[in-house]
Amino acid sequence: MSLLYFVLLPLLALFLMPLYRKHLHIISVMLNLTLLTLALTCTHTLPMVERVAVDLPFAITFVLERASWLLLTLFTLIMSLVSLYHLRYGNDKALFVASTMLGVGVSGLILSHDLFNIYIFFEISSISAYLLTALNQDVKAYGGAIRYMIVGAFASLFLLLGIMLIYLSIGVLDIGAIAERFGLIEPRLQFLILLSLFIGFGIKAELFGLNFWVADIYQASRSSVGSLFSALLSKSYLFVLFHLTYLLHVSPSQLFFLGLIGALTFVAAEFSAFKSHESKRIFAFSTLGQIGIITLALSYADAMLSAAALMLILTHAVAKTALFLALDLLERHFHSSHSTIFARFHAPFLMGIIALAGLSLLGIPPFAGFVAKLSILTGLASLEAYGAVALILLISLIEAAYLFRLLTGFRQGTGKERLYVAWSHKLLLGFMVLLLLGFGLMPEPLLQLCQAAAASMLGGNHVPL
Amino acid sequence: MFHFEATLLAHLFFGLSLLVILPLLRRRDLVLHLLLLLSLGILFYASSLATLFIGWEMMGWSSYFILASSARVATLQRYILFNLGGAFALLGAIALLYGFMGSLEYRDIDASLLPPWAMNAIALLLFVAVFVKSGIIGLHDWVVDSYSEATPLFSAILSAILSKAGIYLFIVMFMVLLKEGATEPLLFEIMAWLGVITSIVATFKAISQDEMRRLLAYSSIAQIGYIITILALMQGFALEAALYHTLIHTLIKLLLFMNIASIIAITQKERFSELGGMIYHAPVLFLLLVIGIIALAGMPLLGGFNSKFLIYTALLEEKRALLLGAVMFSSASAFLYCYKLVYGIYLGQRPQEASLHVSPKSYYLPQLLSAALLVLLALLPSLPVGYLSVIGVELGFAPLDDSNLFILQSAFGSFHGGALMGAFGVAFVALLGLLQLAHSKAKKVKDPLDISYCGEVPRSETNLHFGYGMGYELHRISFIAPLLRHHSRVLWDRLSLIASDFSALLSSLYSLSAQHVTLLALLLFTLLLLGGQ
Amino acid sequence: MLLLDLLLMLLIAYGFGFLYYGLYRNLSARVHGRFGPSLAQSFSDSIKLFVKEESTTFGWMFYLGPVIMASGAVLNVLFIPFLNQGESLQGLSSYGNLIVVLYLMVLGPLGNALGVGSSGNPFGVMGVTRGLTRLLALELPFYLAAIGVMIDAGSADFGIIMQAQSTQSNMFAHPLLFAAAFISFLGFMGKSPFDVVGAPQEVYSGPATEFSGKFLALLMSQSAMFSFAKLLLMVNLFWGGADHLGELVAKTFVLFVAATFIGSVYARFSTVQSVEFLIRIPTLLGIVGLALL
Amino acid sequence: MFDAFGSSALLHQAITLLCFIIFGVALFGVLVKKNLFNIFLAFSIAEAALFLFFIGNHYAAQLQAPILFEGLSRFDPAVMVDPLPQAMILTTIVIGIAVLALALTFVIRYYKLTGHMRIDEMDELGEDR
Repeated sequence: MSLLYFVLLPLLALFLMPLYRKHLHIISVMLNLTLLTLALTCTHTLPMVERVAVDLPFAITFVLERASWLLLTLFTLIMSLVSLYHLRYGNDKALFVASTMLGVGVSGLILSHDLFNIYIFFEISSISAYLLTALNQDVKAYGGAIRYMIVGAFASLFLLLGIMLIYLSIGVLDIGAIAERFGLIEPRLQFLILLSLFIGFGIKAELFGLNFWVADIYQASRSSVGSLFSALLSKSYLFVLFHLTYLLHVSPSQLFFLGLIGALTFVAAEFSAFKSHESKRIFAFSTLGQIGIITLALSYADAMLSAAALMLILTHAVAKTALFLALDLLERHFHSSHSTIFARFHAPFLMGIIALAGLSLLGIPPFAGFVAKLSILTGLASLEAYGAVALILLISLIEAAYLFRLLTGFRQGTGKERLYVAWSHKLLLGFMVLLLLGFGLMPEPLLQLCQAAAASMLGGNHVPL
Repeated sequence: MFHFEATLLAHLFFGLSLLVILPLLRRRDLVLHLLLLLSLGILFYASSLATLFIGWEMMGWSSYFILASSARVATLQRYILFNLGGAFALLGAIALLYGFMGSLEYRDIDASLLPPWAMNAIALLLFVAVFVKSGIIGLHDWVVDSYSEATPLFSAILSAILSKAGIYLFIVMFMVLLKEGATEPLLFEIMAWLGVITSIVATFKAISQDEMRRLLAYSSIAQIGYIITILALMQGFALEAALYHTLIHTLIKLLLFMNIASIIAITQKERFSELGGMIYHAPVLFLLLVIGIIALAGMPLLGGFNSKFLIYTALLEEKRALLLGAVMFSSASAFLYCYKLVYGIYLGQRPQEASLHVSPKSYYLPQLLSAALLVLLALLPSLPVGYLSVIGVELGFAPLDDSNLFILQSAFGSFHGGALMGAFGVAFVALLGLLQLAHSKAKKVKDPLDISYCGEVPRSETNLHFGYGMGYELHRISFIAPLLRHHSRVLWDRLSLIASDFSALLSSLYSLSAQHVTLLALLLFTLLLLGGQ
Repeated sequence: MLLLDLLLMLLIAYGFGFLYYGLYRNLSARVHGRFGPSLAQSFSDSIKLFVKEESTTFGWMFYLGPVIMASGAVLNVLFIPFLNQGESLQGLSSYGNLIVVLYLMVLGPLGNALGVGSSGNPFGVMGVTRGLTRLLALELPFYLAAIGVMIDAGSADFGIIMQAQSTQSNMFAHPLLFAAAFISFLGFMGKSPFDVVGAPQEVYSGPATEFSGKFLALLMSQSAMFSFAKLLLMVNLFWGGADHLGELVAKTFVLFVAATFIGSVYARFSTVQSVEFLIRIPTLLGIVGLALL
Repeated sequence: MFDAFGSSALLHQAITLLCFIIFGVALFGVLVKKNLFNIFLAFSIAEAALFLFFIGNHYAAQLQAPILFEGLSRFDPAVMVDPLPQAMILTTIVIGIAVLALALTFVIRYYKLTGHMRIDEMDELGEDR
């Protein structure tokens, strides 16, 4: 079992495209399910280290520990769900290429233990994200993709600058080695490096001050793509950002700054969504809000809170995917994603799915989102961060206001169209909601996984060279 | 200690109300109603704060979705936001408690470990949760609209059952879990006065309503105001009084809302101004409503007096004279809306045009059941006392004496329900007999318009039902008018306006062009570089 | 024995009620410089009305209204003890208490209001509405005074309340409370300045509008008994009750004359005025009285 | 050619200064230019400036190019320049070209659909669109 499979198998599938160009949707499902299975089989062999070395400086190191395993499993799961969702819509070459590449990119990002490799996977995932944005091939799509590229190119400039400065000052790129020697760098340069990395990852991880592009991009892309962005892309960058943060032992004041940024992200996003009438933008803002909470929680570098944040990443990813896929169904039917479409259809199952996933997103019991939120709140309270508790609770009300405004449409209005939802889609969406309900009612196993992951993330998993 | 949850309130709410109403429901909402039932179960049988909260929130959202089929969007927004606001306050309190206890299980909570500031903060947060759910004045906006816009049957559930959740929460948190906590007594003092002020203001508001269910909604707020006041005493006998009143109020509101549901089904009308004179079309409903309002007014001869009596004597025992005066004032003012309710619907002249339908027979069952229980409780006022005392005893309070079921005992006196009923019955029958046996014969008028009308004869188009506007003159009384003129809604609307302005400002950031976004990022970089050194 | 006692109480209340009614009409006439009717005028009126050939009714609720009202008055008489000691003339007071009586006092009027409402006459309801609106304010000072008395005695039981006054009656021990209660009492007795409810100059006849014949007779009789019950209540609460029947008559008479004289010289308040007055002056007295307790 | 600088430190400082001037100019272009093509071109310049900065700072006048031939059979830091930056930059250039190509494709498609390629006229996204 090699970690390289997570990168090589998708790439192989891409190279062999000409062989099965008519069955890409099926191949995509098979590929993602295979990767999910592979990820699940890794459970008992953690942590895993994989080194492909020509000579020492040229080594490519992949590491899979508890935290990255959790995310990898999540990513492959979401990829599988999304590809299963697209099964009904037949062959789509552009989607296959872009999404498979995105899978490579995000898996590589969390597996890489080498800053330059991280940069490469950063770029791969970015390029595939640009492609995904442009998938609809209309003015909105291209406009969005161009915006995205401008911001993305800017981000990669700063990431590159940071990496270059690190190599110039200590001559290593392996994360473990950097962690050991980072203290040797002159403090001012240290700060510059951290700042460059922060700008680079922060833009992609959609943190406040750097995230003003996000709503437009979600609006420009398909709803089903939105699920990938929100569940995979931003989370992988966020993970790398905090992985580095913990490894480089940043100062408490810098952690505090990150927490502040997280809180700002949360507040700004929830308030922005309050007036929005474009459902994709609303979901984008809600994603930003959750990222804000996750950032806030992770910034405390506390085992319990980090576990809670990981839990939130998981539950949010599943809930958001369900919501975006359901929205995709609506968008395909109405050719619009304005929030009024929620009042224009009648499909009890779909409405139920949207309502329940929305409740989980809001952190309302008995869904898994509640467990995550409760853990975050109790974690914050046990660190005596009562201000943060109050903030999260207060601003969650704003979140509730706009989410429930969407849901209200279900029981209101007249002249609704009956919307046909295929049984396969029902099965898929139902599975996601069951997942949320199941982990909401029996959160213990998932919480334990998250705790183990948080411990490994905070423990600073140096890989001996 | 903790099988408390499984006793009175659970039995009461499950056994009595929901099961009576459930068979009546439209099929498509059945799942949601079952969820609501389930959430109550979770709430009552919880053994940890997390489970309690799950029940609390499920109750909120399942009722929201039931409500959503009939209410306006603004009402729904208000409903869910107030409810979630309360729920999040509860969540804040739970998080705070966890910060000190490290566990959410009931058995692990020891409030004596809490420093005073934390205990007070928790108490305040819990107050918010309790007050929102109970519709304490200022936080009551959601109650009235949702009661009046729900389907008639769901109004009954909302008022009879869900409105009591706040009381349950208070008892569980303050009297069971946080009993040892060093809560500032001033907080309870404020709570007591808030409760009674709520009941006074709500009573006046109720009197000036023109819609039946809005009147009853304000009445519910007022009744729960008493319960809040009495609970704030934090005494065993007060707890029993509060629980007794909860029981009575549940019965009354079930009866009244079902009665009104019947009327709405018959006439398709909601306002007093469009109703009137129903007594001779629906005499049984009239009698049931009369039983309801007499109990609601707290008069002897029906169960409503029992709990009022316990409340008053509890306040007397604590020597809270002014508080008691205010409660009695509010209670006396309630006569006005009680009469308005019965007059506006059943008495006076019947408006011309209306066509009548038939009320579903199934609506009668809960009404008859409640009415029968109210009469039974009047006869045997101590019947539920033993049951109520169980809770108090579990919490370490002395039980009330219920050796004679006819007599309701309290430290400030007692009364004999049977004697009251008997005396009234004998007097009533004797006087009725006297009247019947009189030489004089009663002659029924042929035309209902044959009334003394300043020497004139009113015509059919003359508006003779203007009595429905009773209570309007309260607007002319200097110290009541401001209460009726001002609405806390203005405050909340302004708050939401501020939020949406802020929202517009922030969301404009998210529509910036890519260049501006990069410029901002660069600025952030520069600022941090210069400032962060 | 008890039954005999009860009948005696009713008889006393009935007799003295009509006697006082006649006296009231006489006394107020003298104050106004008129002669007034004979003492028995009201009583003979009621008998005359009762034996009339026909009385109009609007339906069964209209019929029951006066019956409920009269039952309420009877209950009031039975649940207030006439004497502060001994076994006789105690009625059913041991089965009730002050709070019960305070609420029983509203029961009758409510039953009557139902009857009035069912007649469909808007003026009747106007009177009822005025009465209820005035009641808001009327009860408040009385309740405050009653609360003071109950807290002072430590019980709501009439016997204990009267016993507690054996050294000094509440009238002198708590003059402010008494003043508050007395002003309310004027209203309860339907005296000026609080008599807007049934005033013919204001409302076309008020709550009694449609009642005629035997119904009106029943209403008159219960009104007489009810007035006596109210006097009784005041005597018991603030004047230590009565040791024997003679004392009872004397005390109620004094109270009655005072109320009549005051009522005869005051102009009438409108509904709004009476509510505002009652909430300001007597309520304030009551609150101060409670604070001094 | 750079022998005139004598020591590497001076050379590196000069290169750093020059590169950041170019970088600044490029960023200026990114932020100010309205034509989409110019903007992406500016990004390329900025990248190039970074490449120069990185490679230039690893250049040492006395050392050889890290190419294995004529007796050089292994990487020896004492003899040759650190080879890693060069490998990195090569990779980065490839990525940069790929991104640029993609960007220009999008710009062309966008131009075909809307008839303009000015960033200040892009208004297809936002509330109520």
